Amino acid sequence: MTELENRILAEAQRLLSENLADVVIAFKQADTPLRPQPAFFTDAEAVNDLVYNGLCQNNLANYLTRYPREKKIAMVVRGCESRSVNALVLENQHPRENLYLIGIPCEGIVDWRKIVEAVGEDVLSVQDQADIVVVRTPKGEFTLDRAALMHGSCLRCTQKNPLGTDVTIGKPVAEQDPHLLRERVKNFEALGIQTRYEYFRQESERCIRCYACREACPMCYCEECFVDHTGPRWTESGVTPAGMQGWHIIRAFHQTGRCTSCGACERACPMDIHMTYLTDKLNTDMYDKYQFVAGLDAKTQTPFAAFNLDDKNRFVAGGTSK
Amino acid sequence: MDTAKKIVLFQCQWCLYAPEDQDWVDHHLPENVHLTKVPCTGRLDPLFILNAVQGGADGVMISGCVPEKCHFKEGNLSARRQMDEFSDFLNYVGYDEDRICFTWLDLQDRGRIQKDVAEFSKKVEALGKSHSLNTRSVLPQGGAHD
Amino acid sequence: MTYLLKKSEVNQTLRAWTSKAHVYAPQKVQKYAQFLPVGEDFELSVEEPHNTRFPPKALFLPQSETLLKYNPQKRELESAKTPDQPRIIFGIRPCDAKAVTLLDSVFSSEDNPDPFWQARRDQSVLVGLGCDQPCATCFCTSVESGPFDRSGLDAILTDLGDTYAVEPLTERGVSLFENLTVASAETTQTIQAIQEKATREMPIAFGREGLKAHLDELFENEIWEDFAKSCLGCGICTFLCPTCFCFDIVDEVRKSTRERNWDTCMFKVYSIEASGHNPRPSRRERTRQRLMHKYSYWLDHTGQTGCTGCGRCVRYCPVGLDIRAMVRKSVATPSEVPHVD
Amino acid sequence: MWTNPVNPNPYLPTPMRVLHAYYESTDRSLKTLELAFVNQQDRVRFFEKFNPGQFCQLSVFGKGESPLGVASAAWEGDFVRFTVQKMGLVTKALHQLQPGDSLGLRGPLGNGFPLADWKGKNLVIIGGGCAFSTLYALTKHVQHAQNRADFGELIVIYGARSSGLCMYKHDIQSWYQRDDMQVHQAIDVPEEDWSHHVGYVPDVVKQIAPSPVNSVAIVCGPPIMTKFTLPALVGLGFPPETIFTSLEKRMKCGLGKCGRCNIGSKYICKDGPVFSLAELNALPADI
Repeated sequence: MTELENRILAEAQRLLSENLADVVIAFKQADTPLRPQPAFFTDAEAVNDLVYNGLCQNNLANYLTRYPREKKIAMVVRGCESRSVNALVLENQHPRENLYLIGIPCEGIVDWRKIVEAVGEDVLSVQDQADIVVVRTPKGEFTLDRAALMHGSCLRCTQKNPLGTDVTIGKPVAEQDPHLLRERVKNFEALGIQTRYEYFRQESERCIRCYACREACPMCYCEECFVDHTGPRWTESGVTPAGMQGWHIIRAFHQTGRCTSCGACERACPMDIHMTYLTDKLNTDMYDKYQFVAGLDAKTQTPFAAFNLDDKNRFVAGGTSK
Repeated sequence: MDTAKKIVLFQCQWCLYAPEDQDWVDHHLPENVHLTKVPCTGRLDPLFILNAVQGGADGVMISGCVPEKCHFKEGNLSARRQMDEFSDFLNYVGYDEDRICFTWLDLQDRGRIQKDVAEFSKKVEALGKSHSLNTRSVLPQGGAHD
Repeated sequence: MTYLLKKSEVNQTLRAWTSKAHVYAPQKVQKYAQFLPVGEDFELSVEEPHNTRFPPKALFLPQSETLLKYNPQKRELESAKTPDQPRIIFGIRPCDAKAVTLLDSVFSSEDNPDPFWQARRDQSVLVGLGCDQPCATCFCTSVESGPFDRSGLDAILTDLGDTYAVEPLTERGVSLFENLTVASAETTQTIQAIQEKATREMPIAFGREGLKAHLDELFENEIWEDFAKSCLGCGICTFLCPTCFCFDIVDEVRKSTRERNWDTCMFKVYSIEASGHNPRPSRRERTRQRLMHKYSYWLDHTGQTGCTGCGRCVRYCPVGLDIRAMVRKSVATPSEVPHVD
Repeated sequence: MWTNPVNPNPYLPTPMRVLHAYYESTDRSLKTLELAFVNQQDRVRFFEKFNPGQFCQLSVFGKGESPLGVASAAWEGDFVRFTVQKMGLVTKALHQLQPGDSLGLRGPLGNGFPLADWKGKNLVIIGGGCAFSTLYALTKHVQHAQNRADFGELIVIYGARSSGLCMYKHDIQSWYQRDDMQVHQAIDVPEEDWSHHVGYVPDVVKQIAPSPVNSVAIVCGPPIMTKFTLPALVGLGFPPETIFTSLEKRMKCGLGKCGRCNIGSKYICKDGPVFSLAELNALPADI
């Protein structure tokens, strides 16, 4: 157990034994070496299972909406998760006073797919060390450069340190250039409209409509999703271009001003579909147009919840856009 | 008929002040313009636009009331934010934003809708047929309706 | 009789088959392999020691399929055509082929055969590729199958380095591999040794002895709550599963068709009734349904487990839920047999 | 290279036409449709297999299909009757149908009531709400002169929330005149001019206390009614093997393929919808 894990564990035990939390949401080692599992500790004794490392790929804020409002929830949060929590609190999904955030400055999530690419699918164990990741396989042991294994979203992360936590464990880490997200969007926009569509078409074509992206996203908590609505039916239900493209466009658009760029959707996708390039665009626009970044606090309303007489106006005579 | 570019017009039912303008929209729109009336531009869901685009619309036109003259006070203002972003977003995934046109009509804009529709039609004509996001086969003649 | 097929000649063989049938073989899509039609220009991708990510059940039960069309002129419904093209499926792994035979019990049932499934089944020849190096997530030997299970296959290949050993298993299989070199007795022994070694060395993931009865007794147990806690409720495990077959039927008005799409018991909308009542309202019941269907209910229907141990659900679960571990934990949980009144 | 015999498409509905369509309840939530077959061979095929207790998938193209229990007996004529409660997309569309309109039907599906096993027995038919429709079919079947001698006593207990929601009013009214059966109707709360029972079905059953001797009880109703009626019958001494009920579930294919109506090792559409309480007790509590 690492020192960091020990400190999280101690905090979790304290919260549970002092009755400061009904549940501590963190990670435990799963039965497959590449993916630690979200864990829900309600008993100080059971916390020994707790793990924390770069392979913890889920956004734990996702589980917040499963609990009734009066539950006192303690949760391990990294930068993106703390932003998701803020966004959820803003949307009235849980009262902040019933939350206890154990912040962890994040070194970036190790993308298990990149490990698989490097060593093959058979992995016996993984050790996440400071700058390297040691992977044991039946073929032998591999030492990989951690930086090269980072998930795409983490490479562009603008908030590695958690925000508004009740306690922070670990040393703060240096934040990255906040323009990395914009750069990606601008590069994609420069590709030309045909190329952009072709890329979107190919990505959405692989969709199997398992909705893992939806279920992995903390902000997708609607009681009924638009794709499940039957009267009227908004999109085709099958794996048809209309259905798949419609799903990806609207799913992303529903996240406008809400998405915290955590990349959980992309990490959950079984078909390796790139999705964050869509939400990155929306996030960039929200910043450029309204200087808004989702989840920085739990008070500022999202741009779509408000409007201004001075908003950009393309409603002009003769249908001239822009 | 096959070559005429398909335009879907979403019209706020309050935006045309002159009865003859509404009459023109209701009964004399060019054949390639399909009308969908909405109670307010604020009622427009991105899905409306997307369904039009997926159904093969070569252009989408939205006509609404000018700021501060919305029948529902502020519907048009929140629509402006959303629709602006949505057309930016569609452009990002590959649907030319020039194919989406917004027009705000005021009390003195008598007869302007005709001009706007004509101008937009010309522009869409020049842009040609849109292929991106056109993924939903159109209704066969006499086919089942929703 | 066992034959030898040089790996360097595989592409050529597949291409030659295309003159008499549609040939499907695993090919790379992005970073994973998927069964795709063999064309002029194709690259076989069987290098990974395991099966394709998207299950080949889709070759028989496509994820979306038209069942009937509405003819607006005649104002009546017409059946969709059943496929009538002969097909050869090359490189299917034994777990996936066995899964197809399991699904036969559903779709080729005597009382109501599914014509679409039936047509595809009748016209397909399955050339399997045995797994000489099963992966860590595989557990076929734990569920009445094995890395060289012959169920459902017309021929099976064994990897011998630069050659495949071909064992035709049916007449259709024989007809595909004519004019090949016959393997020597010595080679045949080597093949057998490879097959036995692969089978023998696979660890047993869980014991099946009394499993069904035990699971049935655990129906109301809290372990399901435990499993469901981290479950996202997405459809990955069931959509990638080679034996999951549930589907939904919807009318696509704009296309004037009635279609069926894969569906999954993991979704809330799957079981919700018109009245709003949902017999499986939470992830607890849904997770239980998935596992119980495979490890208990299938046994009542076919006498076999409805899982072939392909390991896809284990490999791709975003929260690392492992069905093997779920079964193991169930086994370790003592059942409190309810009193029957 | 290889040929196959093409099976008929079991998902293809047979064309039907609406003969009569009328509201069954004063609040217009229940509508009865009597459907005629467009093709004679379909009619023959249907009645060869039909048995009270079975259901059909009615389909309105563009809306989808909805499983509905058959509410008529074969001897009533060349039509099939359904009573539709307006609930979702399809049932709403079914409510809009007028005489002469066309629609599709797949069926009969499911097992139906095990009439052969019930020969010589007294029947206690207990229904509530719109689920009474299949029991109406059963009663009509038993009432026919050719079938009546096959069974002993016939008791019908039918409850509805209010008198306005009582179905098949005129016909049921005429049953009181019959000497070969007993009818008990009940509504939940008292109403003026209501001369029958008032109260919930389980209580009415306890009050009437039908004898379990050489009897079978058939219960169809909303889940809450069934839940309390089954133990009431057990309390009256009915063994679980003699209590039958019809289950409802979300269904799609109706053929035991789509997996939706699975409970334990059973598919409600194929192995049901009629089960005895003994069979239900053996199923996991997943209903």
